[in-house]
Amino acid sequence: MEYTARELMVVCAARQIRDYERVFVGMRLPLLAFALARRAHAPHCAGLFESGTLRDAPSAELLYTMSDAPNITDSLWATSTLNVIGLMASGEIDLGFIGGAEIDHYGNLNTTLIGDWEHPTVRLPGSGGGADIASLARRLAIIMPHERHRLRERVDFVTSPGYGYPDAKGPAGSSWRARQGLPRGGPSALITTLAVFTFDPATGEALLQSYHPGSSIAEVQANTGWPLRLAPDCAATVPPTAAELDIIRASDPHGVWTR
Amino acid sequence: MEYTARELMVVCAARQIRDYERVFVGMRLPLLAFALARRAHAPHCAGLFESGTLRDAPSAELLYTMSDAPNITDSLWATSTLNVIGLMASGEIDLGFIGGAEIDHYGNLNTTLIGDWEHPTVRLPGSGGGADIASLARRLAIIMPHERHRLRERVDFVTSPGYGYPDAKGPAGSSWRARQGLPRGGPSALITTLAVFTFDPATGEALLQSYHPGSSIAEVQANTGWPLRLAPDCAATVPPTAAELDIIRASDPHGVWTR
Amino acid sequence: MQKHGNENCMGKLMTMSEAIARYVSDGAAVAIGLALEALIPHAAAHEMIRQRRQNLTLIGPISDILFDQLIGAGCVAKVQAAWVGNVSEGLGHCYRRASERALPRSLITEAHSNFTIGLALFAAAMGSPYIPTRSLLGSDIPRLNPTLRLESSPLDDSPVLLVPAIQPDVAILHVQRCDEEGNAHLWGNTGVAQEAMLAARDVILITEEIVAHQVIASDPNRVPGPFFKVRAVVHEPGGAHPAAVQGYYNRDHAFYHAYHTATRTPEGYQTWLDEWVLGVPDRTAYLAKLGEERWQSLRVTEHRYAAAVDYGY
Amino acid sequence: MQKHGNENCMGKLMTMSEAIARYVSDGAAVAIGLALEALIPHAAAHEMIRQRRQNLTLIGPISDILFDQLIGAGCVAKVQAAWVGNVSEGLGHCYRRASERALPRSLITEAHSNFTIGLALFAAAMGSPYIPTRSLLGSDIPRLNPTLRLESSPLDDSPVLLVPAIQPDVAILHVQRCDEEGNAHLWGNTGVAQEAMLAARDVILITEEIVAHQVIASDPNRVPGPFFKVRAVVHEPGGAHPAAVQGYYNRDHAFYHAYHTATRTPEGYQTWLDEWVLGVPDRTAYLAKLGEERWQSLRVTEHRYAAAVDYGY
Repeated sequence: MEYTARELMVVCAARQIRDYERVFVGMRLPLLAFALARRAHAPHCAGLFESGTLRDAPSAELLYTMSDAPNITDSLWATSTLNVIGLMASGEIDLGFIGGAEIDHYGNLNTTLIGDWEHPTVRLPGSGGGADIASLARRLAIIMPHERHRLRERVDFVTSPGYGYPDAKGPAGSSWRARQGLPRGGPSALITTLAVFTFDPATGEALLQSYHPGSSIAEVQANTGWPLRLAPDCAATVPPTAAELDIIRASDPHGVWTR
Repeated sequence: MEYTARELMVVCAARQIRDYERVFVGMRLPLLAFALARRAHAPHCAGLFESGTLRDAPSAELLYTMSDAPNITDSLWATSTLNVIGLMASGEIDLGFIGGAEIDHYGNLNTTLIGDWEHPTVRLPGSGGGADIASLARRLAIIMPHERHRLRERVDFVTSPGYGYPDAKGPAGSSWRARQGLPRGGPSALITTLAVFTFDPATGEALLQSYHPGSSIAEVQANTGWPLRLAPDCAATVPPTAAELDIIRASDPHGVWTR
Repeated sequence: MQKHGNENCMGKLMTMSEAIARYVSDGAAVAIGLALEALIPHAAAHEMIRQRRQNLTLIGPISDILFDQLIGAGCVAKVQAAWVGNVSEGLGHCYRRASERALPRSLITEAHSNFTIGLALFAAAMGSPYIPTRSLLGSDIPRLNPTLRLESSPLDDSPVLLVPAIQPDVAILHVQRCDEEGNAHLWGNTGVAQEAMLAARDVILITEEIVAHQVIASDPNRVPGPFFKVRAVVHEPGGAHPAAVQGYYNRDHAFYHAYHTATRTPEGYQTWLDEWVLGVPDRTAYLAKLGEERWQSLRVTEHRYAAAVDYGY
Repeated sequence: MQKHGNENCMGKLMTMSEAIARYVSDGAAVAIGLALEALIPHAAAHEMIRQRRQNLTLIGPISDILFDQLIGAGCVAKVQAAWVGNVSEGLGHCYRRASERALPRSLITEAHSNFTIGLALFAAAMGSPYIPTRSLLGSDIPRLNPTLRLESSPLDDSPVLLVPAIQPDVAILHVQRCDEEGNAHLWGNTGVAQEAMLAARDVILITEEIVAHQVIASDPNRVPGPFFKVRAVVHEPGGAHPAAVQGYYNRDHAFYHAYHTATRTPEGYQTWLDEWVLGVPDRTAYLAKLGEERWQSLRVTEHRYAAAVDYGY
């Protein structure tokens, strides 16, 4: 059965969502993943948006931004940005999705600048709510195109903290987050156009969990800026089912985000 | 013309309100004072309530508490307690009214306890929003029955800071408030059943500004727990006008608060 | 691990007796009476008394006789409050007896102002350890309440009062209407109700009406907080009496006066408690005892409807 | 001494041109674009460009091309923001040119997250010097933004990030409706709009409709803040285009795409600016240029009205 890389990424993202979870939903692919999870294996999950919205069902129309009018219509809470991010700060949010321009071996994300801090070669838009989600959600899932210049040994700027870096006080990983004073969390999955990575909280390192059908460990390595470490059960990514693809295509009939 | 001591107190309180001012209104007499000021000399003043309400006109019915339903009906803002007290904290409120069980020579108010802190002889209800109003409003007006045991040289407990006390670092008054870190404010008037006091911000001392018709400096002194200091222009309190009394009696037709 | 909605698969709709039994345990920190003099969950407090809860910590700004009743019944070890008494009458006799003479038991008061209790709940709602304020500087309140900390601002060394976060075990809110999942509409004065709902670990909603999900979803700006924090929904019309519920009924001022008069002595309080709390099994019996005529006299007669709002696209 | 309503005896209702001329001066700190992608006061930004404002500080969470336009026009010296770009398209070309090559002028970015910019405005609204948070610990953002302070909590020595209060000189809010005194109704997503209104010294309201005082007073829970902070009321239907206004019109996604494509080069930006901003005297002319057919295609067709609410007594 035919499907696009982005459709597979939506499926992989949806698999991160467990039933009854509260999910901080971003735009584009994660939003479709929320719709898929709701209609497939997680019918009781709830979606939150930093614009100030809580939904128990995807909006009636495809969204270009989280503040689009259809996303407020029939929502279950329309409130302030502080109130919804505050829920995450107080530990109420299970999973958050974010993207980024660059990610490194330890799941640290950069959406601020490329190059020198004082004289960047590229100025990126910035954190938005990304750094908050990376700091405060119980689990973090990252979605990115898989390109060697994006998956780097070390990012130029840590906008959204992952598992940090080894330092004089100890290793990267959950212990680094604790040293910084972060209350919880850390990346649990990196979903790309070629593969899915999980992370080892003890060392903070990304582990290749699965490579997408048609790709290979060698191709993933060729497009990744750090020497791969494989998860013990590393294997090919389970492809989408026909039912999953039907739901995705119903949510994005013109393929705005998935083609 | 006949009037009660409380009716005169309402008039004295109303005279504290200038046109266009934002006033933190308490219950009972200050609420009637707000109604009087709106209808008399301050038609553009606005009233705020720590329950979370802004009004440009008194409620249609007499209130027993600020959260009574008629006080929300036709109000201009119904919000959180934090938002309205926050306005005062950020310097937006000109005048606040409070009462108290005890007040002293320097305008410090006690609504917490009488006697020993650990074993009080009387436990009073506490601050409510009083300590916030005394801390944060630009001007403070205090309304109390005039009894010698209530107007004391020094209160047992400072719930709502007035002008403090002289200490090693300097005198009472505005300078004491600045030493504490209070952003502004301090008592500008104490209105009792017998008299009106103003305050000297340089020393923090209460000054007898006027004694009510029928009373006298001697009677005020006999009922005041500190040696009186007179304002240069100390005189008899200007009595209510017939128009003022008509407005008060229209607001409290059964004399619930004024008899 | 946090609680999930799936604990509530069986449904959140339950009786007051079930809700208090399940979600208010002995020793719990309970935020209640959060919209100042309105929307006070008196029916919930009466059920706590009937179930003989012990060693509660009560959290709220100005509890208008609800705290006084629970204190008089011996349910309370500590209050974190700005004011405890009877707003239209003055002092709370039970609060006085407990504070002055440890009757029926000793009571700790952690004194706040309305602003600091709101900031403490907001801090918890934001996951912040504390919020600094300039209020109460120079007041003795921070000297009586050791949780409030006088410090210097790291920004300019000026004095600040640090108000630590307060996270209630449970917040009990009275609302006008909600659905069976705990999606609610709250209007009128809200006091610190939203801050408490967002700060608390568990939430119990007491509601005048149960409405369809779609009614709530038609106006998401009226919702105080997320359904997934709500553990129990109790349909209890009249559950706030003698407090007011905007659009439903007015405050019963005479009831507060009668309570003030009746509770001057411990014996008088016990008689009042026997009559209005221990002597009635639930709120339905309470309202029957109050009498149809009196109840009807409190109902809203001057209806004022909000202008239309379109959430369309 | 604070400003009073009496400065506005002459009335707050004025044209956009008057409002910007009076209340947005060169060098002002302006909070604008506060409800994230909705209710963005684009018409106000265009008037600031036409009046050639200089050295502005722009404050807001994610400005969705409004900041990019003002930066490209050379009006801006500093941004205090979580995100600057084009939400549905990606990067903001003018922001890149200013940050990377000081074109048309240099730009300082004080980087925030959506949470910290909200906390900074809330702190000002509460009169608090700062609010501590655990967000952004371990991020490089505090190292790029010197106003954010890493400290230890005096309560337990744990790391905290102190977010200092931000008080805008003026906050510009787009609302659905308000009266001539500045009593407004705002609904849908509010982002940080209320916090900014309460934090700012002055407030300008841009409104889709002017309504009777009584319409606003019928629903006081919908009011974002007090009328007495409002200095100017501008009746500007369509003033948020291409952003959405809940219940009035939807987001014009194609317009954002066209802006993204057109502004890749400085010359392209200038052409776009001449066509859509400098070449039109006001929003009426702008909407005429947009065309009736396109404008109508954005209007709300699926109406969804809020359930009735009674504020009676």
